[in-house]
Amino acid sequence: MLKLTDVNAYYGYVHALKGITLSVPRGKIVTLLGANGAGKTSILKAISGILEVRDGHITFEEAHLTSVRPEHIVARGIVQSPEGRQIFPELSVNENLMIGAYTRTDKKDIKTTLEKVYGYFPRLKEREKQTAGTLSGGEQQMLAIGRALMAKPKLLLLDEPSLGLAPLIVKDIFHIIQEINKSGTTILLVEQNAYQALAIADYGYILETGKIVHRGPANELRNDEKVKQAYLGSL
Amino acid sequence: KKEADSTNGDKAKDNPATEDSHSNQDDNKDEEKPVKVEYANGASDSAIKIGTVGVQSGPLAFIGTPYFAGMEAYFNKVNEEGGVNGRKIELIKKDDEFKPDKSVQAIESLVFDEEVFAIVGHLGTPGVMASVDIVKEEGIPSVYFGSGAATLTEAGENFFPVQPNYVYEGKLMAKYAMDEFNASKIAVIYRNDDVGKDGLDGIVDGLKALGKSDVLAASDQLAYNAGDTDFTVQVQKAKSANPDLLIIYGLGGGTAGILKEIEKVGFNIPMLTTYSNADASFLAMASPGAPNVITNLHVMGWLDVSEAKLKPLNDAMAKYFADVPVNAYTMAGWVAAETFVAGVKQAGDNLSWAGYIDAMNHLKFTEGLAPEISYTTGVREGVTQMAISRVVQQDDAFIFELLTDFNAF
Amino acid sequence: MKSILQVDNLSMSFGGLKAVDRLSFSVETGSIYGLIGPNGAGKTTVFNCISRFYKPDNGVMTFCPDQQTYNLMDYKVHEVITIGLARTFQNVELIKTMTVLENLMMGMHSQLKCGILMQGFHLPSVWREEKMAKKKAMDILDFLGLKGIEHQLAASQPYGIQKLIELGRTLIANPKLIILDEPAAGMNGAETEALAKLIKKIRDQYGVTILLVEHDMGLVMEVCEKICVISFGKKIAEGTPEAIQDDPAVQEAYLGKEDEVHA
Amino acid sequence: MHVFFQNVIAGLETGSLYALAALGLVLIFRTTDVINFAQGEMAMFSSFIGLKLFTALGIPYPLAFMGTIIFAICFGYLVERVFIRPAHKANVVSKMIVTLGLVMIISGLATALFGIDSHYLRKAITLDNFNVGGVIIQPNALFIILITIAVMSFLFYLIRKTLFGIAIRATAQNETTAKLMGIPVGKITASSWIIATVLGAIAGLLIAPTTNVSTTMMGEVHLKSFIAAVIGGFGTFYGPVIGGVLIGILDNLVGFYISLKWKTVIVYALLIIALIFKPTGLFGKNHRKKV
Amino acid sequence: MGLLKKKQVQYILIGLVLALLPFIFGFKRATVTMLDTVVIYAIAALGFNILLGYSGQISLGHAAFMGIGAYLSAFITMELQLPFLLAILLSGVVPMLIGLLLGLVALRLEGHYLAIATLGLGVTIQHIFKEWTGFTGGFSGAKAPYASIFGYAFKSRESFFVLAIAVLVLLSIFAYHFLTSKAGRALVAMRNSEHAAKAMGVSLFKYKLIAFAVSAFYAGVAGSLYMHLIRYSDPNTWGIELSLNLLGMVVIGGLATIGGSILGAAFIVIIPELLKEIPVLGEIRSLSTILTGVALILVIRFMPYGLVRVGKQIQSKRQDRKNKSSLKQQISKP
Ligand SMILES: Nc1ncnc2c1ncn2[C@@H]1O[C@H](COP(=O)(O)OP(=O)(O)OP(=O)(O)O)[C@@H](O)[C@H]1O
Ligand SMILES: Nc1ncnc2c1ncn2[C@@H]1O[C@H](COP(=O)(O)OP(=O)(O)OP(=O)(O)O)[C@@H](O)[C@H]1O
Ligand SMILES: [Mg+2]
Ligand SMILES: [Mg+2]
Repeated sequence: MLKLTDVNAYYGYVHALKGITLSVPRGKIVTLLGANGAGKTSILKAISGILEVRDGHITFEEAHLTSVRPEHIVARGIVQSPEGRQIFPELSVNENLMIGAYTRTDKKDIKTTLEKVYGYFPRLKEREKQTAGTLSGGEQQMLAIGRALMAKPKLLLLDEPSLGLAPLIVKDIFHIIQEINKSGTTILLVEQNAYQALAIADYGYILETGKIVHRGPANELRNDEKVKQAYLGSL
Repeated sequence: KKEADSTNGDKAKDNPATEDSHSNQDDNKDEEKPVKVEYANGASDSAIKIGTVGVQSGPLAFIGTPYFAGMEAYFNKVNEEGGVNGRKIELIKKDDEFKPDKSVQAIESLVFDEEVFAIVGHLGTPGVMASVDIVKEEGIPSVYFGSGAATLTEAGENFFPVQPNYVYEGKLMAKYAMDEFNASKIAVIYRNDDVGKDGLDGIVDGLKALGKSDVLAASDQLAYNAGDTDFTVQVQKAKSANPDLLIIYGLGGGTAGILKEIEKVGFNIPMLTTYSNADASFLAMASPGAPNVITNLHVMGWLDVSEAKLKPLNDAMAKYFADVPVNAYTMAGWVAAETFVAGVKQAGDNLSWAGYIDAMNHLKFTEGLAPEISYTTGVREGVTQMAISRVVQQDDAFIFELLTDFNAF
Repeated sequence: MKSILQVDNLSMSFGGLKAVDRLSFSVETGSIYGLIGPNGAGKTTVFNCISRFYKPDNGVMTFCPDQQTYNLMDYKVHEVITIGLARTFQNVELIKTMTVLENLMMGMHSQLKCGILMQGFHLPSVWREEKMAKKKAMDILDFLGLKGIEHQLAASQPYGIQKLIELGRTLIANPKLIILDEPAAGMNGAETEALAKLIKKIRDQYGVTILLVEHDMGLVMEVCEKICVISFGKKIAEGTPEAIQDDPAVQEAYLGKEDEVHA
Repeated sequence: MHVFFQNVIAGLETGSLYALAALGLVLIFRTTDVINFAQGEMAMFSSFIGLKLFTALGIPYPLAFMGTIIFAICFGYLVERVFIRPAHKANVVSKMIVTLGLVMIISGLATALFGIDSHYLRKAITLDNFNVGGVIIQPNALFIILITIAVMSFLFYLIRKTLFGIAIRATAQNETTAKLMGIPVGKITASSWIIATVLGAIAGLLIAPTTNVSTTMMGEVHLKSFIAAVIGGFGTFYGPVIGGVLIGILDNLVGFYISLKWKTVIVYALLIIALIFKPTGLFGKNHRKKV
Repeated sequence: MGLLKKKQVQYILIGLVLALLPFIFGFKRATVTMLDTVVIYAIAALGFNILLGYSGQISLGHAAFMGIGAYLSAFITMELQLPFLLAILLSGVVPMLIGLLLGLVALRLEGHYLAIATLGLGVTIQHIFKEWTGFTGGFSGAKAPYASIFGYAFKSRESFFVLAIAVLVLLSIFAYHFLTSKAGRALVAMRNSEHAAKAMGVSLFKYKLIAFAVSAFYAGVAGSLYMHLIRYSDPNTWGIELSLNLLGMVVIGGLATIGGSILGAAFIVIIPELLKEIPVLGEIRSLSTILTGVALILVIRFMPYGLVRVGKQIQSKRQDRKNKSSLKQQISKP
């Protein structure tokens, strides 16, 4: 469904992505793992069109994405919940969610999704009118995920969705991801919580300083001793 | 006193400009040749180079543009007719954006780099004030100021102000208020800046000189700020003072706004305003908003704006600057040019600075738009005679009709 | 042992919402103390009260480093660091346009004593001070294992490194108590392990007390000697990691009941 | 007493004009965080178009009014495309400098095209004044006040209640994320520039009978509209309107009862003091970033 | 050689070279006067850059501080007959004190609220210049003598240029040291994140006041120099237009750089004059205004980080291209 071929990207002098090739098959969950600064976020940024791809190309459903504008990429069905939440601090919770559904037109359908999101995160429903900037860290994270869900995307990009969430909710999050996936959404998941990510993913890639160093079915990676030692930790 | 025409080397020493080494470098050579005319900077057998400075860009360009056009139109006309004594007039124009520092630079550039013969029609009080010292030090003739600053009458022998200053006009207004309007109570709405404040000072001074200080109470001196759009307070206050004459000492836009407000509240008394508003384009702008009360309006005038007198100006403007309005500023520029040229004619071939200044000291110019322009040694009053016109309706249009003779205070 | 921080009856509400509700706890000098609880429980709010960003509605907060006793309410935000209390932020707050080194030197701000004019004229005392600050910053970078990136922009560092820089910035200020808001967020398992070691090392080597908020139970259980659990602004449990882990109330509100936290 | 009311009514009218001018300013600020210094100049340019349509081409006033609005739509779009969008990566202060450059370009163009004269333009409503117990009320003034309220309500609805409005606010807060959510940031910005330009044109046409149409017609109004926006607060649309009206009325009352010479100083001083007590304007909410 | 690496030595050398230019090239007098004003505005812009570029606080009323400096200098030298050196010092100090007041306002107001409030304040002070005729001479303006130090009067434009450059170099060195030590870091921290700054012990109260005070000092000194160059001051000079020009100078030149302030001042003063000098343009009405506007916009468009950073910008562009070509090679190899 999504293919990256030999993608290179820079931040000024920093060569952040060095020839990334990966693919996300339709209907699957694919996870990207790697240390801090490995380039996971940069891959998502490149897919969404906010990081310029200098070389190589990205295709989505056989169509080129490189040099398509970010808002058109969303319109094609790729949405992300960005790193660092990036909610709109001065909008209310509800308005933030409505923005998530910006590209959709069917009012009734939007309403159903909204109910669903509120179902996943009852806390958001409680705080419907609260200014998003005053939410607690975890609440903002829920909002960021919920906002992405509102778009009802074909491909959902999640950048560290469990960041700052309490253990109880983390568990929920992974359930929710699976549930969304079952309802037909393909998912590209970036996570630090590697065990859990690999537990729900079909396929995994491991990055190191801008390059893919391991790839394989999730359960294989999970049991790979080298991978375990270097990235998963023992805690 | 006609020796002035045959200036020799010695005479040129009296020229203040001699101190300035570059203007008379070839003194000695000239002395050898007997009756050779000593030219100052910028003057030659075939041309006279002069400079002017004024605002050409920014919010005040509406003053400088027609002003320069009026001046240039006159010079174009003169040049087309063969120049003055065969000398073409070259005008170098500088934009100072109405800023003193740029004005100083412009004057320096004219005096030291272009080495012009004279400054003509330097426009704008701040620029004039900032460069007065330089001009005085150099001794270069400076004819006509687009400024009503009263201090210029005492600036020095090489300065020739023409336009009546606002204080003087104010005094004359006071006199007319007594003589023509028999006013027993006056209210003044004035623009709160150099123009209006000087005008108000003049009115107060004039009334005092006439022993009539009591007709204008301090509380009836009503300021408005340049750019104001709401004149309710001023008009309400003026109305409640119940005067028999209202003097509006303001420029076009503000005056028009005040007239509209007066029209709105139906405040029907005679009004007198400054010569700055004595032009047709002011009427065109102000009359549609105040068609009823505008016929109560009288303007001061220092120029003879009868059709016959204006014809050369109108013709020249139509010919050279068809898209620039003919208004009080155009006329001012025109008069500046007229006055300078009158001085050149008077000086004949004696185009040293001393020669020109001396000629100006004997000037009595009456053919121009202004009734009479004359100077004598030590006297730099400029025009001192003004008349009142009244706005009257003629068919669908409003025009000025001369009401009095030209009088001095 | 004497407690370095004593919070009594702290309350803070936003509109109708009670974010912190009559909360009391105390942190022993030299310990590593954990504050945990569900999202929106009020942990960050407590930190903001302690570091004086918020003015609590009610309550007393006493800070007792060494022999002195300070009532925190008497101090303004920027003064708190001068009495030995430094913090990090939940959403990293580094100075983006500064280099890593300069960011660390910011932590020295209140220790540098030269006046404005002295700085403008660059008197010798100024450059001595600056040199000293630079050296200290380099030492800390070394300690954190960050040497080599000192002249890079802080903003271009990956999230995890930024968290470390922020930690370094508190360390350089010679604090007696550091409060850390989710230091492990955004780190992977291996990095979290390293962080756990680092936190202990900081406590031991620098002799500071550490109060932290964290959702990564691995880290919390590993480093904290005592833990306070809050929910809806109220304390629901306090004790050793083991006790907390087994507390049914905590399991229900926070950890989840059925299985272990991690696989 | 009727003098008092006369002053208040006039203040209300002038204040509404400030408010109208301020609303366009606030809209652009809300979308792009930029103070548009060229708002006044753009209004001036549109007014000249209105004037030309009405006087030179002899088109009936209501049609000329409509024509001006159509021009403003194109004008706003053009300005956004040619000047604002290319600078979208620059920081906010730089964008403000772009609008300063625009001031020069537009005023220069206006001078070149329309000359430096002032021109009379008729009022929108030319019915006779009525006299209520000595207080003279112009139907045109009522019209201005009504239009102001209508525009304000329209903007309020647009920004608060429509998805477009939410998108405008989202764009202002974080452009990159807005794009990530599929908001066509370019279109949103262009639309708000268009709306703001139209508002400017309306303000210009309504102010013209008071200030006359000239290259400098908006100078003071523009300044006051800034102050009105700030006093009322950028956060709402009724704030700037009340701010504008407040300035209009205060100006007259201070002028009448205290001092004409010092009224500017007094009014500004009062307003700055008010700001010190209400730092985000009288009706602004204080959104502080949570730590 | 190490000496040359020191910023203060570089500033002094550059200053020396600049100060000699008029003597070497024998510029026309009007040109030197213009350069004098460039230096004066550069001083004001430098102060303004400390405020806007470093501390992130905005003021749209800064011309008023220049005005206060100018009038004060006139008053001290003309009315009180005190020496120029004292005048220029006091012309810095008094605006500085008033700047403190503005700093207090800034403590309460943020962003555009501060911008417009200071705009209002600027208008107010300008209005006071108009009305307080006893001090300012009102619309007739104030006059001042030539600057003179220990009996030497800076009458010629060239000598004044030396004086102005000396002041500029002095203030640049001060600014450089000030900005590269603790205070500078505190200002930048405050601009980036008030929260972080506070948590690190930066008193916003203190540093906002400092930022306003220092920038007002620079503005006042610039005003004083203006007064002794032009020797005339009228209230209209110190209005919004000048304040906005200062803003333009620091943005065009480069925010948060010392050199940028100077380049920006040169740009804003010289470009319009150059455009006016092009004979064809000067004749077409207001074309120079239009082109100045276009120039402003083009600079922002193509040099978003200011004139002073153009070098770096080109360098990184080149680097970009290099990256690309080396990549191509890499890719084409296997
Ligand atoms: N805005 C930026 N400017 C310069 N360099 C950047 C920028 N953003 C990221 N980088 C660099 O690009 C590289 C990849 O960063 P990226 O954010 O993609 O990593 P990541 O794998 O998502 O890390 P993390 O786990 O910390 O989120 C890092 O070396 C980082 O320093
Ligand atoms: N300024 C505010 N206005 C309104 N509500 C607020 C404000 N600040 C915090 N809250 C609310 O108070 C509650 C406590 O917030 P706090 O940030 O302290 O939670 P937390 O325990 O740190 O949660 P997390 O683990 O998710 O960071 C939250 O529900 C939040 O929405
Ligand atoms: Mg990342
Ligand atoms: Mg928190």
